[in-house]
Amino acid sequence: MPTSVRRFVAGAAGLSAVALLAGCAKNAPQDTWQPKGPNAQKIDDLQKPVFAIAGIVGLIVFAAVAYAVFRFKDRGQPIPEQTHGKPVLEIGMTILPALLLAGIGVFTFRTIFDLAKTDDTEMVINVTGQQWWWEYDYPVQTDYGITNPIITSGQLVIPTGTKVLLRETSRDVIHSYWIPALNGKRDAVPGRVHYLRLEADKPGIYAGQCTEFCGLSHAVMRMEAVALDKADFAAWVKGQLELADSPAEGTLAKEGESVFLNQCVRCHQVNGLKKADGSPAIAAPEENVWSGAAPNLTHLMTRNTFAGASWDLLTKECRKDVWEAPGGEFGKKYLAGVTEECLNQTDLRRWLRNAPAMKPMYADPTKLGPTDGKYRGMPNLGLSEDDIDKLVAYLATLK
Amino acid sequence: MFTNGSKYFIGVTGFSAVVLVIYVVLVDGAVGGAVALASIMLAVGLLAGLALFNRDGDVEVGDAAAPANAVPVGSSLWPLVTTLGIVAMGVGLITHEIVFLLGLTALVAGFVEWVIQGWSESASSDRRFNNAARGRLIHPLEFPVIATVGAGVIVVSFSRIMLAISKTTGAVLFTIVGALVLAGGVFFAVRPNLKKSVAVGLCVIGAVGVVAGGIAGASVGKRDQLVEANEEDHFAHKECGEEKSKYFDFNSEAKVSMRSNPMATIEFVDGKLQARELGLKKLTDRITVQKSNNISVIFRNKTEGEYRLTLFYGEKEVQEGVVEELHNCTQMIESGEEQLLTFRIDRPSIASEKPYKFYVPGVEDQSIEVVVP
Amino acid sequence: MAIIEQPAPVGAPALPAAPTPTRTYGALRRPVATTGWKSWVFTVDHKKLGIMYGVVAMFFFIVGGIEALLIRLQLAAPNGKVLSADVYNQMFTMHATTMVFLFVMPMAAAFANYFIPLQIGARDVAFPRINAFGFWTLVGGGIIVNLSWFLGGAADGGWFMYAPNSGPVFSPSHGVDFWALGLQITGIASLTGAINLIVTVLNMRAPGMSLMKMPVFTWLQLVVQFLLLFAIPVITVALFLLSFQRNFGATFFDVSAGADPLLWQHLFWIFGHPEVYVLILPSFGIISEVLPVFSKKPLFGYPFVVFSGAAIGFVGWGVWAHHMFASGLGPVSVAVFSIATMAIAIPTGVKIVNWTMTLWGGKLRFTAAMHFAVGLIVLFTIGGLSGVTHSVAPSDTQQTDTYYIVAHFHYVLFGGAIFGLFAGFYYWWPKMFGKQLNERLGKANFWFMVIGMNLTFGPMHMIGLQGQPRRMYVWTEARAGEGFFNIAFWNMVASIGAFILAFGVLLFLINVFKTTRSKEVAPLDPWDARTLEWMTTSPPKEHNFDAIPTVHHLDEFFHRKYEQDPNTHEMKQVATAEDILREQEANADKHIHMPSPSYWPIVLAGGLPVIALGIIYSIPVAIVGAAIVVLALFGWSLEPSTAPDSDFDPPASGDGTKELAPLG
Amino acid sequence: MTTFDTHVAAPAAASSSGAGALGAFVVGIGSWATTTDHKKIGRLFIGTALVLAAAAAVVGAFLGFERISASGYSILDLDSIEQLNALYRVVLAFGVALPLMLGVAIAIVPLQIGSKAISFGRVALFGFWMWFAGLGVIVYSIAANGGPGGGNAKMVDLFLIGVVVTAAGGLAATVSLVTTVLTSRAPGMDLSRVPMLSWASLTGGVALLLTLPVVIGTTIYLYVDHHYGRLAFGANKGINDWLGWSLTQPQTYVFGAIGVGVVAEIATVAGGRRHPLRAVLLVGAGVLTVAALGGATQVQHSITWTDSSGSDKVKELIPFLIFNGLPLLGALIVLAGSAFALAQGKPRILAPLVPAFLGLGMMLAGMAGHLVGQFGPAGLAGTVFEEGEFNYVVYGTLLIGIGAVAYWGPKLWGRSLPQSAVFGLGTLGFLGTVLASLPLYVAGFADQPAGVVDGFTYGGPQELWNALAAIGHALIALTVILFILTALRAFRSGEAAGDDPWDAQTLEWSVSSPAPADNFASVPVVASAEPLLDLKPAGSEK
Repeated sequence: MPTSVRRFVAGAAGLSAVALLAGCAKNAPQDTWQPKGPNAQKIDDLQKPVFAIAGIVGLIVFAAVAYAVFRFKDRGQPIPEQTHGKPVLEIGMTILPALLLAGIGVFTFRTIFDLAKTDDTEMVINVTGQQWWWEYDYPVQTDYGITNPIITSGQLVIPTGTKVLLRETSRDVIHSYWIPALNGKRDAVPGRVHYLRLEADKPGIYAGQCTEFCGLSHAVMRMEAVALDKADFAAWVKGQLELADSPAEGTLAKEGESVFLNQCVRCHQVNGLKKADGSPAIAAPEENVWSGAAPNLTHLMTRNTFAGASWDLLTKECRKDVWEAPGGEFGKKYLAGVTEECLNQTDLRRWLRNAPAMKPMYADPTKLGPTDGKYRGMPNLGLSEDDIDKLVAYLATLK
Repeated sequence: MFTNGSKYFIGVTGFSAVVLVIYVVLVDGAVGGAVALASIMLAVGLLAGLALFNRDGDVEVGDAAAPANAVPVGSSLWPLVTTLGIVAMGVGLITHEIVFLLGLTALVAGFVEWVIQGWSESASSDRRFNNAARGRLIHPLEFPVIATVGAGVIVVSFSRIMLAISKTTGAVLFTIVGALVLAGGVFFAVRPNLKKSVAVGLCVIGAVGVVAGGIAGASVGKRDQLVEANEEDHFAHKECGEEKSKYFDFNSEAKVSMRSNPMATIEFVDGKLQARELGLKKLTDRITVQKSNNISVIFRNKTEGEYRLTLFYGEKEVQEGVVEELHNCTQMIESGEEQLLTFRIDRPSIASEKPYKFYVPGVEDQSIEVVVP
Repeated sequence: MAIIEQPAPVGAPALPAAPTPTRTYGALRRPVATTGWKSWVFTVDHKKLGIMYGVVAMFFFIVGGIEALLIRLQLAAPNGKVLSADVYNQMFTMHATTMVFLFVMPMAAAFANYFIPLQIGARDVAFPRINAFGFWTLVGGGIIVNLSWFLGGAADGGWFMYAPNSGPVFSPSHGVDFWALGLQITGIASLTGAINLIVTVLNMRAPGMSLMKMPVFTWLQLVVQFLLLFAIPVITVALFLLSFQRNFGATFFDVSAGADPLLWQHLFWIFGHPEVYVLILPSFGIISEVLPVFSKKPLFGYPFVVFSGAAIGFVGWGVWAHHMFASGLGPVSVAVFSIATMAIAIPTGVKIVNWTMTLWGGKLRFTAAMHFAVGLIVLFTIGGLSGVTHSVAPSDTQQTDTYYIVAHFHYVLFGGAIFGLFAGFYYWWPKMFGKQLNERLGKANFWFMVIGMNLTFGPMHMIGLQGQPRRMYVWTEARAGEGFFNIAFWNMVASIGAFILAFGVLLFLINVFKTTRSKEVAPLDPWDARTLEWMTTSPPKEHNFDAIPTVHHLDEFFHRKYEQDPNTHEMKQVATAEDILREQEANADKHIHMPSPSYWPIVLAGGLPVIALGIIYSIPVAIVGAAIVVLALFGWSLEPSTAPDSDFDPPASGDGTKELAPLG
Repeated sequence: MTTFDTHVAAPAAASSSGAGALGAFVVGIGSWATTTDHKKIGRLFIGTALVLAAAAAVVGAFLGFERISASGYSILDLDSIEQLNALYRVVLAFGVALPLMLGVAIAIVPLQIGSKAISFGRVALFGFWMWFAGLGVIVYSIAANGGPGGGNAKMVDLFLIGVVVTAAGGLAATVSLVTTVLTSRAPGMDLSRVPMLSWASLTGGVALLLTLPVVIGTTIYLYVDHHYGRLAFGANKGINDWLGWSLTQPQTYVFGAIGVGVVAEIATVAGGRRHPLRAVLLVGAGVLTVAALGGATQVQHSITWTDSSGSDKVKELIPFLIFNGLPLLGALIVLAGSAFALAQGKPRILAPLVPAFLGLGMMLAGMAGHLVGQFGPAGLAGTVFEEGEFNYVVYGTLLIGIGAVAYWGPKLWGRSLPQSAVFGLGTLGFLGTVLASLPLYVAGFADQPAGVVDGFTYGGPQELWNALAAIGHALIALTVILFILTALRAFRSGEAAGDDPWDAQTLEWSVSSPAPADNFASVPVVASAEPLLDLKPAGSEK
């Protein structure tokens, strides 16, 4: 009967489609079925059989329904006997799935505890969520050459083959840190420290996205985990520990520095930046931003993204070049940072012109009653095009 | 035509009139007495008129509606409550306003209840209906009020008891009272047909016990610990140096956040301060924490004696030219105890000349540096 | 010897007989209208209330559906511009809130209200006035929740409203206030309704109807009411804390004051998970009625269905934390809740087996209602199995908060709950309105809905597994992946599917419209049904049954119509529905008492939204609202549950007799 | 609906558990505390008044003892004596005379006039509680250095509040009582047919109705003045000046007025016949109360006659006679009428008649003394003579009350008091009264000042007079205590009384003993002033 066939097709569509078509979409950056690290692999090893079992069970049910629908359609047969059930069958049908689930349960149990282990940690990184970007700081770990804390944002950089433990917390609302290729997600809850294991097999950039609804710009709160092989990582650490140099006198960048000192340093720290009187310029975001911090820009141009990993600092071609670089070359390309010609000037300028227009934020000064006048996000600074030119020139020097 | 009663009152009226005249004529300057006599005359005259008007209240033989035939009114609590209200008001006039107000409340409540009871009983001759009518009118007011008052009495009494006795005794008492309540409940449950008098008796014992305990507790006053803590403003202050307070929060480790993965554990072992960061096995003397974020660490004292962990985290200009050091600390804890310290540092390490650090007051050379990037 | 003895000697003048009191002490006369809008607004008739529940729920279904369509429009293509981030956040928050609290729950309540008394052979619910109060409270709550659209923006924290994002700093508009207070008000409706229906089911069944002869729909609704009874207080507490935090400066979820934001999540999901069963079990009940009728067979394994329903209700309390596998509970909690969650699949599976086995060997008639019922089995199975996949906690950490979850619960709630409700519409429409919905349109309705639904939510599995999180007002091409079947493609499919689905719903509305206009009267027993509600006229008289039937069997009505031939063991029809109805009318109960309508439920319910508005804007207004409430409480309690001129004849007098419940 | 169900069966057998006994006790207390049964309310009044009488007499004895040696204090100090003096007078007037009479009347009158219940039963109950609470406040305040002459201003305030509450209680109970007599009589019982007690309750009640508001008003004035500045009434010392009238004659006659009816009633029954001159008795009681009512003029209508002319003397004489003589006349009429009743028939000596009759005699002695005391040339003003008058009247009232309890007790409790005991106690009380009062009369002539216990000397055996008075008080205390004990025993386990032990004439004896809660199943119809005699089979009249 065409009816029943169609019903079968429609009914089975869901799960079979899942099974068949999940693989059709290649290289979705956040694909949950393409693990790139041992932790994600563990999950994958567990979930694929579960999906398979679920699919099979589903097909059996659909087949049974379809058969019943086809076979027992009213064709004038007498009224069936008024039976009230077959306890044996029903008890059997209770025990069978119970056994099946018990089997799944055992493996689940093991995986849960495997993924919660912390005693094999080789490196820790503090991850702090804030509306709507991530801050990473690397506690002093001399084994990796981290003699002073490193602070960065947007892109988490880790050495390959190293068991990294993220210590997550949040400064405002609950966020969730998720790099699907490396592990499942874990919420960053204010007042608590949650940990998440992360380990990448190969160098590369792994995309992620905040997955706990965190307010207005939740949709654009993204993050990337960058895996570098150990040597490259050491180089990266070395670079990060350096202080920013002041641009040469007379350059556009130098003028940009003073714009930065006038405007940006209220919130954004650049390590090594000095005020006109020679004293260090220290940002005070806690006085201007409700959540208390703003991204540290000392090495902005070593990151490929800005504004909470929402936009690329690289032009499309350059980005593609880095992202799709083969494992061996990736480290070098990444460490090159954002060069003059690769800088995505369009988005950066748009951002400097009016940040809240690009990324919705609570930055309207007239509506900041509940936060005592503090912003949540970056306000529109009302910079002139001249100032923007200067600033871009300055920012380009922050490598 | 004149009934006997009216004759009596008319006579008294007349007598009063005569006396009034005599009095005014004969007694010098007796205005008060004259007024009194005139008042009596008027009042009795009025009564005379009334007696005359209703024929002395005599009723015809066979008048079933005669007042003499009226069914006695049911018993009532409200006269007593009203009285208590009036007396409390009177006492309140010379003691506390609150007593007066309570009295006024009781008076109003008693009066309202009385009036409604009276009204409802004459609503019809059907007692069940009358009861229902009264219930509908007054229960929506009565039940919440009684429940509130009852709960209030129990709460206040119990709180007075608990404030008066020591913490340990309090726990024991709670256990005992809980057990008794449970036992009572079981008793009632097992014997649902319990005699009313037994049930009332048990309830009375309980109520009297609680209230008497409450009164006793209130008269004893709060336990020393609370009084002292209050005097020392113990709940607000934190003495980051030597402990001056006798009482402090012994149970601080029971805080919720204690269970939510603190950033580090700092132990004071045999005179040495050492830190272990979350997720790392190695001991360290330097921990890195996020700026502008609530950070929690656990402090464990594993050295004989009472110690506290103190955090120095910079300086703050409290007024023009006056700079104050910022400190945060745990309570003094004994050896073997642990406590949580939650802090937030708003300025990065580079903003401070002296490094941020944890230390134990009174112990030199031992500190854990706190780095804020 | 006393000269005048007690008691009065014989012959003493007797007191005149007690005059019968005729006054009532309410401030208002009771409403008397039997036609026109007043007969609806002041009614306490469970059937009228049921229909009004249905109408209100349907209205909110359309509202929620429009919200859903706007969401799908925004997400059809990358960087959608239909809605701003702010409005989008409000949209998905309100879509969920509306669908859960203002459509599925009230619609289930509509069926419960209408059919529980009919199915158990009662004349009304236990507390008719409370029933009316519950309905008007729901209306008030629904209005408050949605009023925020016009007063500065709706709630924008997601229906789960996680703290601290729902706090005054992070959600500065009044939307969350309206949301929290509105839901507290609808919570009152659910709670009173639950108590009412529990008492009704436990106390007012027809003679002979033991619990195990009760129709499955009533059974599962009973389980639902118990779930509500225990779950609503939890969410009420949570909402109360939230309201206090927002309106009165409390710090229940404020980290800097030492609080733990996870408290909210626990409270919310302790309510939220049983809530899922609150949404789905009524539909299970409906198709457990529909499938046997159109299979001409009793429900396979009735006791198993009943007990698995109760088991779901019970175990449902122990699994809330599976919504929080990524919250950082610690491995032990996660493991325990993971296993518990798997366990709940077992009773659910039992139901699917039983439904399938009910079909097996039957004499299946594919009416529209049957279509929806079979559709439910299939679609819910998909939802259930995808549920099993994320009961596996590690797997869930990849899937949670992605579109995979959206797909999962829409298969459960749309494919399950809503398909069940539609089965109910088609099955019971003749009973409720005396007219039959058009079957051809009904089947078209089904096919559009089933295709639309699979097109909308099927691809979401894909989108989710490819890593698109939920609650994103835009998605970006950059992360959509490559190839044709990438996230972009599936998003477009889902959006198109949503409109097909909407068209399916539209067909239903057209069907309703057509049927209402039609003059064709439905037969008395159009489906050859099995339960008591079909033993009376369509629509039922106000008092439901002329004579309360005595019950001897499960599926009493069927057994009155059919008997087994002792020789051939074949079922033979021995009576028609008309015969049975005629017999009942001939033996009508002499005395039928019905509750009297009342003004007070709507007045009392009307005070609550005023309080809510007052809390948000100005405390004096709240005091006015409270005054209305107090006034109404007084009016209510002054009013006897029976009007004096009603035909209520108190049972044989004596001190033991009780008056009707005064609250009712 | 009531909070406590009064129809709870009395705790029959001793309950097995302590809680049960306690519960029964509480329920019992509750039923008494909320009762509107006039018999119970009356009993509450009577019982409390008797206990207070014993206490007050003990205090009187102490004060008398202090007087024996007129120098210094032996047991008490000055302050205590001031307080006790006030306490003794207030309690005897407001705590004994007033409630005892009110209690008897409330308990009996509705029965007598054939009513099922007292009018405004809850008001009567309210009256009792107000009186009780007010008296408690008074006693407490005086004990805490308040009252007239007290040193603690707050307690003086409290004393005044207590007086207001007490008087208001008396007033409420009186309203209830008077209304009953006026409106709730059985059909056929017109006012000329009401029994003597009821009549006295009506007249005495009206007098109370008219005077107690004056007490209340005055006290409120005093309170306001005392509390806010003490400008008008002379602080706490003013209390005696402004409120003292309510503790002295003729206001005390008003308190005792009902007792006159008691005597007349018992005497008639003792006479065994219908009283031929009932109207005279009625008039006598009326005259007494009406004249006493005149006391509300608050002026001591004494005769000074020092240097006045003849016409001036007449001017003084007439008010003197009206206010001081007329009550005596009324009492004399009742006494004579009662004696006449006894003389008429075949008199039986009913034991209750003894205290009642002697009590009336004592009242008369007090009244007569008052007449003398107000006679200025006798020079008795401000002497203990006035205390003697007070003692006569109040103790006389107390004796009448004892007689009343002995007479109506069987109806209220169902059991009889032993006649001999009543007889003996009556005599003892009489002796006590005479001793407590008469020596003070004598001492008064010797100018012993009132209200003080030392610093006086006069010729004559002053120790003797004072010692005798102290003994008198002690005897009264003993009488009351013995009476209470006897009554307790008799009413608990004494001889069952029967419905009509005295072969009486009024309706209360027509119902069973103890009287049922609602008195009469059907209200009897009355055709004469002695309805019970009408009901009894002809010829049974002895």
